Amino acid sequence: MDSAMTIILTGFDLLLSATLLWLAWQLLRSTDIFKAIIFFICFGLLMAIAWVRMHAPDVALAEAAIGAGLTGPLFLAALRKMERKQKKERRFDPEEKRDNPDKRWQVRSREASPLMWIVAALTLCFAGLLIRTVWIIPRPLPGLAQQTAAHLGASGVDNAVTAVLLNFRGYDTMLEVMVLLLGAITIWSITHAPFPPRLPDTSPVQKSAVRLLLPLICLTGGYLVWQGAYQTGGAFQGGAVLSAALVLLLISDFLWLPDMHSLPLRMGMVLGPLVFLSMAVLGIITENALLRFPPEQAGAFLLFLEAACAISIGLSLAAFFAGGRPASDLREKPYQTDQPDTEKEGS
Amino acid sequence: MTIPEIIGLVSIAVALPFFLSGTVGMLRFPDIFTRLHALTKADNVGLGFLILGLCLQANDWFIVIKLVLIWVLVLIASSASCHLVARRALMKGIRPWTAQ
Amino acid sequence: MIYVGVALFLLLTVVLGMIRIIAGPTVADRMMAAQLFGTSGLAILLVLAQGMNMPELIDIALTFSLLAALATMTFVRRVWYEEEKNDDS
Amino acid sequence: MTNMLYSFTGLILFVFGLFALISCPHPLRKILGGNVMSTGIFLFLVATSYRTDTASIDPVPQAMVLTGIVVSVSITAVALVLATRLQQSANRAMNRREKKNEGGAAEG
Repeated sequence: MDSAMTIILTGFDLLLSATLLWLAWQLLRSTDIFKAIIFFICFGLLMAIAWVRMHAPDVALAEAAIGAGLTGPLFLAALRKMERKQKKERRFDPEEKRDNPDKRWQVRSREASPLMWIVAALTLCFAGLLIRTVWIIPRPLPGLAQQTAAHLGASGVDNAVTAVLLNFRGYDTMLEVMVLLLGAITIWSITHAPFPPRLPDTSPVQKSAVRLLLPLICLTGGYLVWQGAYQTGGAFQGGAVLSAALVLLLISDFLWLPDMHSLPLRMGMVLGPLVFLSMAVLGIITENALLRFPPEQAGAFLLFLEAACAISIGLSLAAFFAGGRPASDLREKPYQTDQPDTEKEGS
Repeated sequence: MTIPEIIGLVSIAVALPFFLSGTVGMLRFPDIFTRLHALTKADNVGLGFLILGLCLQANDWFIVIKLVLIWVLVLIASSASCHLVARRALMKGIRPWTAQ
Repeated sequence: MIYVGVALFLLLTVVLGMIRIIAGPTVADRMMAAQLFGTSGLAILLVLAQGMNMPELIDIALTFSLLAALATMTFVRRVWYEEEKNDDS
Repeated sequence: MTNMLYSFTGLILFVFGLFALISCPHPLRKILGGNVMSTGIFLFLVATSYRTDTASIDPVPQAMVLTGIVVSVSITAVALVLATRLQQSANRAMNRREKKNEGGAAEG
């Protein structure tokens, strides 16, 4: 019975890793970029299952929400922004109509063929070196499992991953929230969002589906944040689920959304880093060290911190999807040097 | 094994052909509309039987509620997105396949 | 053990379905195949939750089910909107 | 066994991603390659620290990977916006050039 279980599990692992590798190869070598994006979405789905097999449910949850959920739409939206211009460009050249949209890129890659072979050989050598290095690592590797388990009581939460993230290595997480904010600031300063064109034929089915899903998504996001203290979950997963709600709102073109002022958005995005920083400073005052919490109230502190982080993570990820500063935020007309060439939809 | 557990296993076994037929239909059916039909068989009936089976094995009401919620959510998501795809396909002028 | 076998079977159907992503022919077919994988992956997670005795996987499946519509809706609303895109792109 | 399998999978994913990052000319595919690369590293990190007994699984690599996933999605988003802007301005310049050529042809 037990050996049969091992055999089936090994078969599962083998099939899963072979499929992952095959998918990665397909997504990098397939001729069509849309196909590659679809492969990437499937890759994210299967990665979540691989994390489960590694007994890392927290990572699997983050991968399910971010890798399988959000990154695919990010790529799809970017693809559309790129392709629209290419299609317009093709109008000047009716001969090319049947060609692949990314033909330009294909041709250049074929020209660079000898160089490609050199790069491939170098990469293979590198891969061999890496595999050899991994092979000679002395096993079993030392780990921090015992130390983490020993200090779990002082951290204020029961989930070891959350304890490591927010208490033991709070610096990392603080800087990470800053990175998210920085990413959002970068995007907002690069471009303003070509705000969702109000497509003429929004289906009523979609609207009611979004209306049904939205409260449930928000509820689940909050539940995941709350649950992070003692089981799988936490600020990142909850935040990612919350951002999915915003992305759903963005893609179904609810009318009030583009007119919303960005001030609440900014406040929400800054909330997480701000709370984190003030907690850090509070730690200096009360405990004489940056980011240290009194063990008795640590649970409450961490929950507060997680809630704030989840809000700002959700808003930042949604800002990533929107891909720019909200247009309603601009005092004057958007920057228009060579607008005549671009197509303005819906206006 | 108790009777609910056996019924649960049978229900999971019933679910598997639906998943298989979803995939086979995806591969064998001639056009996008019929493929949507195959897809929803796996989504609705297959997952429904699977979740029924798992509910019978579960020993916690909270888990049962979550499982049923998952099924309802998948129903909403799959019906809405299949509707959108079919609608857009019709608008783009893709003709439904007929026997001729 | 039965559950892991069921999960293996579901994974096999996922791998089979990938032929549709390669074959196309329209972009929508590929997207719908990806959606089918979402459902199958969710089923794999649920079965593994029972088989590996990890009830927290049900939360992951819940997240999957919440986000199932996201990619397809983005696709329909954003990518597949243009008329006259050569369908076998 | 399982950890070796998955850590080598992670390594090979990393190499695939690296190769794509160098060799693919399309910006979107470069970004996809970077994503595959980072996923490979994550898989390698977690798989190498994986133990068969569930009690002694190390949470530190998992927390690091969790951080890494969020950082990589922000990098992806910024890279996508940059690539889109690049593509749009390149297309615009190309359109202008072709228009000029057409105009010249019509006059001449």
